[in-house]
Amino acid sequence: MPIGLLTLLIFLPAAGAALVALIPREREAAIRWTGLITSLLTLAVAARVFGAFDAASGAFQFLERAAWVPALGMGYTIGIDGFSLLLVGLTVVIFPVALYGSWESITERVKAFTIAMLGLETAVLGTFLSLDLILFYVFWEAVLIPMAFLIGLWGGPNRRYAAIKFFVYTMAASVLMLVAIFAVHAIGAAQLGERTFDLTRLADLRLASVAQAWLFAAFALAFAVKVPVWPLHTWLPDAHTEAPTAGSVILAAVLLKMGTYGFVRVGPALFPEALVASAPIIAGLAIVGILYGAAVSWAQTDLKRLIAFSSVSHLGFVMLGIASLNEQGLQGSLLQMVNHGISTGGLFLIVGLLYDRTHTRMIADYGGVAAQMPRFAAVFTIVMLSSVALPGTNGFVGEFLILVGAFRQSPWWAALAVGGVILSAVYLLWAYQQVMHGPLVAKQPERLTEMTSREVLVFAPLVALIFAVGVYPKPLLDRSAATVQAALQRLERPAMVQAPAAAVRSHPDPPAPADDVEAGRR
Amino acid sequence: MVPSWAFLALSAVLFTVGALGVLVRRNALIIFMSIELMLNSVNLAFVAFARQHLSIDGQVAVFFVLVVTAAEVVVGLALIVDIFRARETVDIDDVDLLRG
Amino acid sequence: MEWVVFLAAAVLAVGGSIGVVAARQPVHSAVSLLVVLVALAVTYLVLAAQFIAALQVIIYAGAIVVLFLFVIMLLHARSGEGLITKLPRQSAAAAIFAALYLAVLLLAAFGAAAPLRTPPEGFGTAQQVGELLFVTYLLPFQMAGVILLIGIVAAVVLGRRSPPGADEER
Amino acid sequence: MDAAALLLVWPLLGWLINGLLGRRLPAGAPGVLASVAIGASFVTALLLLGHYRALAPAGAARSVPVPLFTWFGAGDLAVDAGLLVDALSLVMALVVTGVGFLIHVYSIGYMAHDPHPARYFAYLNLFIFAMLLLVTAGNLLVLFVGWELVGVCSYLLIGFWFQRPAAASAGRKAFVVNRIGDAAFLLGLLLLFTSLGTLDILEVRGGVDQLGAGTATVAALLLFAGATGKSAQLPLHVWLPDAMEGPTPVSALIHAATMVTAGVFLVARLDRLFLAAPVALGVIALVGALTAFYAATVALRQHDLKRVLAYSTISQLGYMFVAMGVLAPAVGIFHLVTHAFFKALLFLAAGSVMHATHDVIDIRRLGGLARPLRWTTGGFVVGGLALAGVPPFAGFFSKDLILEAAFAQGMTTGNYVPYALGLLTAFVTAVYIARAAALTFFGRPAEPGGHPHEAPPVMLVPMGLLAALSVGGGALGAHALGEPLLHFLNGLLGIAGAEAAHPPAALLLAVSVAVALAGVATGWTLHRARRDPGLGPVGAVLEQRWYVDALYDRVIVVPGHMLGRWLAGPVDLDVIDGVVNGVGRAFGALGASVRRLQTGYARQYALAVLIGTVIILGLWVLR
Amino acid sequence: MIPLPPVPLRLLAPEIIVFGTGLAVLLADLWIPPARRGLLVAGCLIGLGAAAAVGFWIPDGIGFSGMYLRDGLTLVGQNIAVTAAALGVLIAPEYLRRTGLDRGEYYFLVLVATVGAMLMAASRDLIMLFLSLEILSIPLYILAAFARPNVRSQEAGIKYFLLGSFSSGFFLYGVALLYGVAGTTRLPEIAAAAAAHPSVVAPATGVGLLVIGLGFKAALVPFHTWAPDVYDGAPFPAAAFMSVVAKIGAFVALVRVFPVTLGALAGQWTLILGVLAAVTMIVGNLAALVQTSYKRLLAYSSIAHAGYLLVGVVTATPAAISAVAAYLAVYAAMGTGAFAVAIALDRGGKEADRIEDYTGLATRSPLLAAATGLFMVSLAGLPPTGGFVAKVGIFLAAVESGTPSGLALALIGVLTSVISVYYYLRVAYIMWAPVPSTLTPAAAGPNGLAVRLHASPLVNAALLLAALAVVHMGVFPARLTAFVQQVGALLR
Repeated sequence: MPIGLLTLLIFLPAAGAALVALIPREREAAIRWTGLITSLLTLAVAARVFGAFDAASGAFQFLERAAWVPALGMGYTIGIDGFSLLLVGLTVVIFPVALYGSWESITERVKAFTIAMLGLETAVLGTFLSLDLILFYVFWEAVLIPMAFLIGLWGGPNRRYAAIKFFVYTMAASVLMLVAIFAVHAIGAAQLGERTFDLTRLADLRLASVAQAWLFAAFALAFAVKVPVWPLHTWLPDAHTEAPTAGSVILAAVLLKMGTYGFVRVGPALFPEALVASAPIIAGLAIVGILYGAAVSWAQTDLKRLIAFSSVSHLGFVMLGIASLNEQGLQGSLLQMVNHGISTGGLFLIVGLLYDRTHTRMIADYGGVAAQMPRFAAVFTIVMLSSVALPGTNGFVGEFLILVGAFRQSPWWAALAVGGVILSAVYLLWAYQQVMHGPLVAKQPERLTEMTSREVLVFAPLVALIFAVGVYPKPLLDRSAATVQAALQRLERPAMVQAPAAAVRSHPDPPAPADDVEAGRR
Repeated sequence: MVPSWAFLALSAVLFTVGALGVLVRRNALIIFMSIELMLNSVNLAFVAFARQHLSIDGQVAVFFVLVVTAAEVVVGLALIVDIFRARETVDIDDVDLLRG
Repeated sequence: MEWVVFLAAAVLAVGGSIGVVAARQPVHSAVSLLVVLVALAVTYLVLAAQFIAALQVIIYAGAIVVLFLFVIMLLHARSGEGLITKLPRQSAAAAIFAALYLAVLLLAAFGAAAPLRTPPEGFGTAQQVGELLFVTYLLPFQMAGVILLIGIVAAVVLGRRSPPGADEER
Repeated sequence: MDAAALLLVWPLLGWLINGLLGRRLPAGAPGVLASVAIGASFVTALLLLGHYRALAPAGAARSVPVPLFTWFGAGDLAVDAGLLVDALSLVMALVVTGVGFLIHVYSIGYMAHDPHPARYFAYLNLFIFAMLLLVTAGNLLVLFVGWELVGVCSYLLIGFWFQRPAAASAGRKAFVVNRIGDAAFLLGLLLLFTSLGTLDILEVRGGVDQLGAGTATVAALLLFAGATGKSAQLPLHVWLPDAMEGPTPVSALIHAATMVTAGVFLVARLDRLFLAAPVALGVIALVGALTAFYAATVALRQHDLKRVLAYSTISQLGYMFVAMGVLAPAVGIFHLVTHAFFKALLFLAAGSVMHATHDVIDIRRLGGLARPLRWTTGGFVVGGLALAGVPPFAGFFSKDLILEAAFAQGMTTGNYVPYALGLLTAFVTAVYIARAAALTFFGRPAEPGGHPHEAPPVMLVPMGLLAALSVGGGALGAHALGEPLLHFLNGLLGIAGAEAAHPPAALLLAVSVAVALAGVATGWTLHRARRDPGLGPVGAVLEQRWYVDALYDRVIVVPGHMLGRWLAGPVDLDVIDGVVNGVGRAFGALGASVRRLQTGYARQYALAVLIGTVIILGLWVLR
Repeated sequence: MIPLPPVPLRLLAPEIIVFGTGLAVLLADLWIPPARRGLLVAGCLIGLGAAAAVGFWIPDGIGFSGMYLRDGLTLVGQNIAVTAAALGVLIAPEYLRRTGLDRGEYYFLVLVATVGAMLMAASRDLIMLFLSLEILSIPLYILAAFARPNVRSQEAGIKYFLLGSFSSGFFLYGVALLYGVAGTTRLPEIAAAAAAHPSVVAPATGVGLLVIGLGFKAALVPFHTWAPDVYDGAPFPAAAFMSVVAKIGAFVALVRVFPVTLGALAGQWTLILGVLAAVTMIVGNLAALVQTSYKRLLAYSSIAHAGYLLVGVVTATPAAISAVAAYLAVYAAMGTGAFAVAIALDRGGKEADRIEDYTGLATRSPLLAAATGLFMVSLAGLPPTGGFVAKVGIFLAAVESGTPSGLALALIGVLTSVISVYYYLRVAYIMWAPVPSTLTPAAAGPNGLAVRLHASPLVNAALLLAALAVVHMGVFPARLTAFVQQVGALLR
């Protein structure tokens, strides 16, 4: 069987990790380059997928199906649609950046680090591309291990606590999802007469309202912890604070998106009724998160913690968009997932860059850095303004779409959420001023050297994306539009008997008889 | 004829007394003898049931219990002797290095 | 008549068992155990299990108890129990739960009991038992042999003189 | 008309070149480059004006959309990035590029000794770009982009000397306070979009009739709230005085002539919407009048020359809003234009003073500068007279028209409050500007020594041109000349309604002149020869800006930060995370207690077996 | 003359091969010089391999007066046991040589215990089951005490022995009661008779006492108390072997007795086993949470795993008991593997039984650390390892059974798995964690004693095999899940 493009995409980093494992650990340069080149190759494969993606279709594309564990009904089913495409794109961009950005900050156990990062990339891509629920869960959990190690081994002084908290907290929530997956499977076996975890098949299920409520609650809990939705967020500041720069970047940029992705991937497909019913709750928590995260950010003394709480706030927007359950809200959420990845990833890289020089994350230890590092100041300004969602940068369009979506559901949602728009300026500008402006504070100012050309290269793609997405987000929005519409269509008719074939269409060219049977069932 | 419940009751009592011995005594040898008591009460039950069903299988079972008991006695007494040689005690409560 | 024999044996057995459990000296326990074993052999006779009764006396009383006594002598027959128990509440709890357990066991025993019928000729004879043992129970019989072999190996392993210096704590 | 985009391209190019290559350019190049870019924009604007006048004969209202590209869309929302060329946008573009050009040129001199000219001019060009985007946007969301971008430029330029904590804080304050207004603006846009399904300005203007009265009022008020942020009206005015921490040309350009007028522009841009919301109009007039009066009184007792001017700006913006509120948007725009001239002039003169005195700007420490700084003094006096509304200076014409419109509105509605406050403010205005001029330029120097020197020509020439405009700018709205600007702007609504009341124009004119002259006279008399009466307790209140800033600090900023710390500490760490860690600890404790059961005593283990047995069997028996 | 009964020896072939190998090893040990003891290991492996292979060739059937049953469960259970034994043999020599315990009896006892487990898988009769249990148990008692006169090993032996005999008494009483109820000890007939018996208490008590006997072997709470102490005191390879093989024997028997044979009495044992499963999962994981000894950690972990396995037994659907078998296979690999790591180390000549002894292992032996990490991940039930697939099988079946209790057990199972993640990953973490400056593991461990690494090709082979198995069963579990289907087929 020829290897499909998506399979290649998922396992290319893993293959790179295997290659790295063969390199003696003393040859750090070779290890680093292998890692970087692997991630760039992955980017190239993803670019190919991005180019060949048919934006007009809301169905899964590049579908691959193979038997995996037939006895238990698990299959290797992967595919890509508008939801996954954007996040895959984000992932493959962020990983090379994070790897290259760690060139000098990770000097110990480079080999293990590179293997962990590449393994993580495979797991993340797998999560975004799996259509089989167990496969999805496998990748979902597999993400935890390398990430926990990234935090626990290359992290700050309190890394062990943070790594364990991250792992146990998120896993505690995910295992309930696993049980819910089993339940969906069981109901599927009873209703469809077919033992399967295939999301595209299970989408034909007609779950009772009560079942939907409970099962969705289990799924939602897993996703909400990952996002994290207030008040399930407390693992995040610790994880972010202790993680090495690359870990924080990946965590913020990609891992948190797994939660939001989960909502849009599973919610409309399996639990349309429950999703609609719980939208006000999700929105309420999202709004609390927006305001709470922002307010708490303002009170932080540690830069990384501040950015971590800003993530809580920003992801509140994403969740609000999802809870809006309309085209603008969902589109905005998807775009904002990408945007948050770029902006917050960038912010963590910025803190990392400072930390590399001064070995402190405390805001009070900084001041007047801008005068020492003007080029860095420019980058910081741009990234910060992108995080503030300044028009012209990437953050704005997403945030606006989300607000439009929210406003349509209830003007009050938008009115409250707008408070976050204000507060994000309050705390980010405050932090920026404390660090960059005023008289020089650093104990060893000579360490505050201007960005190296490598560091410029690290930030270049992010800055370019900040402006590109800000000025012309259409290519992204166009590619997710059809998928969003298809998902919303499912919500409109909770009685899912005649689900639109296009939306849940699973195989492009199934053998004719089977197709007839399935068409009949649909 | 003595009804079978009488034998069974006797067996139950003996088993319980044996079990009690295991729980309250500290001398490993006495504990071990209490275990023998328990096994013997089982034998009584087997024999009583064999009589009740008029099937010999119960009596054959006693034979096997006997064999197992014999082997266990070898193992158990060897262990107790060995421990005594090392610690100069057969108080089972003194054997408490491993805990937690 | 049977009742008398049974009751006598039962009293002896229960008394002996209490002796096993309550005796200060292991030797007394062993002797009490012997009493129990013999008393049980008597009940086996009442239950038409002549062969088993014989085995009981020969193997249990003759071999096993002797082995116990041998070891008791070897270990200087000391009680081996310190004066102060480390588990003060153990006995009380044991008594309570043993009583409860006995209650359940008695219930079960009465439940399982059924009226007795007169045994056929030759019931419980050595021939009958042996026939069953070598025909129906052929495989278990072989397994019993394996168990005895294990016992021998155990004696070898556990009785071997330790290599010098090996008896310190790891 | 498609060339309208060029208007934006020049400053954008200037920004890119200065921003990316600035540090490699020769020392003087950034300023020249930036000025040329804005000059080119100005010329483009002039050409556009000509073109537009050819397209639209005098008196005809016409809007020419210039579509560029589809920015983004989702569902029924489609945002087209496009421009809108009409009288209003042309006037604004001309003011922005014209005044902007002069100030760029002035900056070459003013910033000659600054180590980072490239950064400065890059920001300035970016600002012009953003401002042009704001005034020419064809879509409200694009307008909002410009709106926010000018805010960022303002932030960057106020904090240009970021090593000074005051400057950095001022920049941040400006941005944050503006954000509050922007949030309201954004909500207004959301309401408009959800009600009308579009954000295209022409479509919104055309669709106002479909809005219910309530929706229109709410939308109008939200947008006006946005305007109060950008245009520093009560209650969001607090950032503007602090913004004076930035380089003075920036204060002139951004915080006097152009950006702060964006709020006024916004109301004019959506005149139809506001017209459909009479309640909102009343609010606007009232807020404008109150702001005008409040800021003027505060300006009476400020000692930093630039702060006096800043409060003056706030006050004058109040006038413009009064004009908007009393259905005279064209007049408001007229005042916007004249104000741009004379306030820019005043600021540049103040900058010249700083240039001469090495950044001493406290008028109590100045005095007697008239002799060494002849040209600067002249410029300041001209600007001051224009501000005071003394005929025939430009400010007189525009301010008088506003008061007239306010009076006319009073005749229709019976509400003369805006007019009365406006008149009172006119007096106070004359007083404070006379005070500022008297203390700064006349009398003997407060601190002898130092040799103030006049600014170089590159600074004086722009001042001269602005002085000329401050003198002659009134012609644009002079009745005798047929009010050419108002005529040109007649696409704006409201004028007809105001004129219908037929106010006693001549009488009002006389009163205005009398008040202005009286004010100047009072101010001069009180502060002649460097006297500065404190005005007693009232003066103290005024000096403390009516304690508004202190109030905000105590009621909003400090409690807000405390709330944040409370949430971060007791709530987040102790309660929410406490529960999480508590669960972890509970499991640890449970584990430890389970572990303690493993005592090491075999007898106890046997007891456990027995207990387990009894429980298991008991379960059955009891069942 | 007594007519000669049919003796279908071919049914017994695997057991005979393994036992024969054991005898051969025992005898060969007498004249093989100590230097060439490797031959013993080779012999064991050949014998075990042959037994496993032969198993596939023997058709199913019943023999020996209906006492011996060869079916899918027998084949699967025996082959898992044989595999576990092979791993157990592989990891032993290095340790035994190091501690001066290298004697042929060790291998004999391992092989005989394996025979016991194999016979448990084939028992169709309670007497035979009892004898099999003893054939499994008695060698394990001796193995626990194998390092005598080491007092810890002795203590392990005596505790295991006394408690084991004690619980044997209960088991036997259960057998007697069921015999009393049914008049026979053949399992299928007992099922029929017990269901029809007028008294509920008698058969129920009998069944309950069987649970206790088997539960003791399987180390179900509250019959688990011996396990931590015994594993702790027993020599490492013995602990590894007994933790695995006892579990295999006990669970194959539990499956055989309860779901397969006494399915008709499900009402009598479902609740009990369900409660036991829940308590076992909870207690095992909680206690493991606070351990500092690697051995005790694994002991409690093995208790916890018994809880998960029991969920499958309780669920008693075809999918569930298949999953139990699959779980046992995975556990044989990961359980032995986790113990085997410790064999490659020692601290100052003694067992490296503290978790902290593994500090910085990754820098000294990355592969060893990687293998350990893998086993920990698998034990924690995380993908992409066999441990995950095994847990999915069990809990999926529990949820699919559609009963509230199944759902509840699955929930308890996954949540306690989360607890287990904490202690497993602590071990994995410590191997990669930066070494505190006060402590250089290469030079001196805690106590100032050096933690040394012993490279042994056999241990490495065992680790490699176990690791490959764990990964293979995690990534491509199709073959395993297909193989164990024949267990589930017994219920259909």
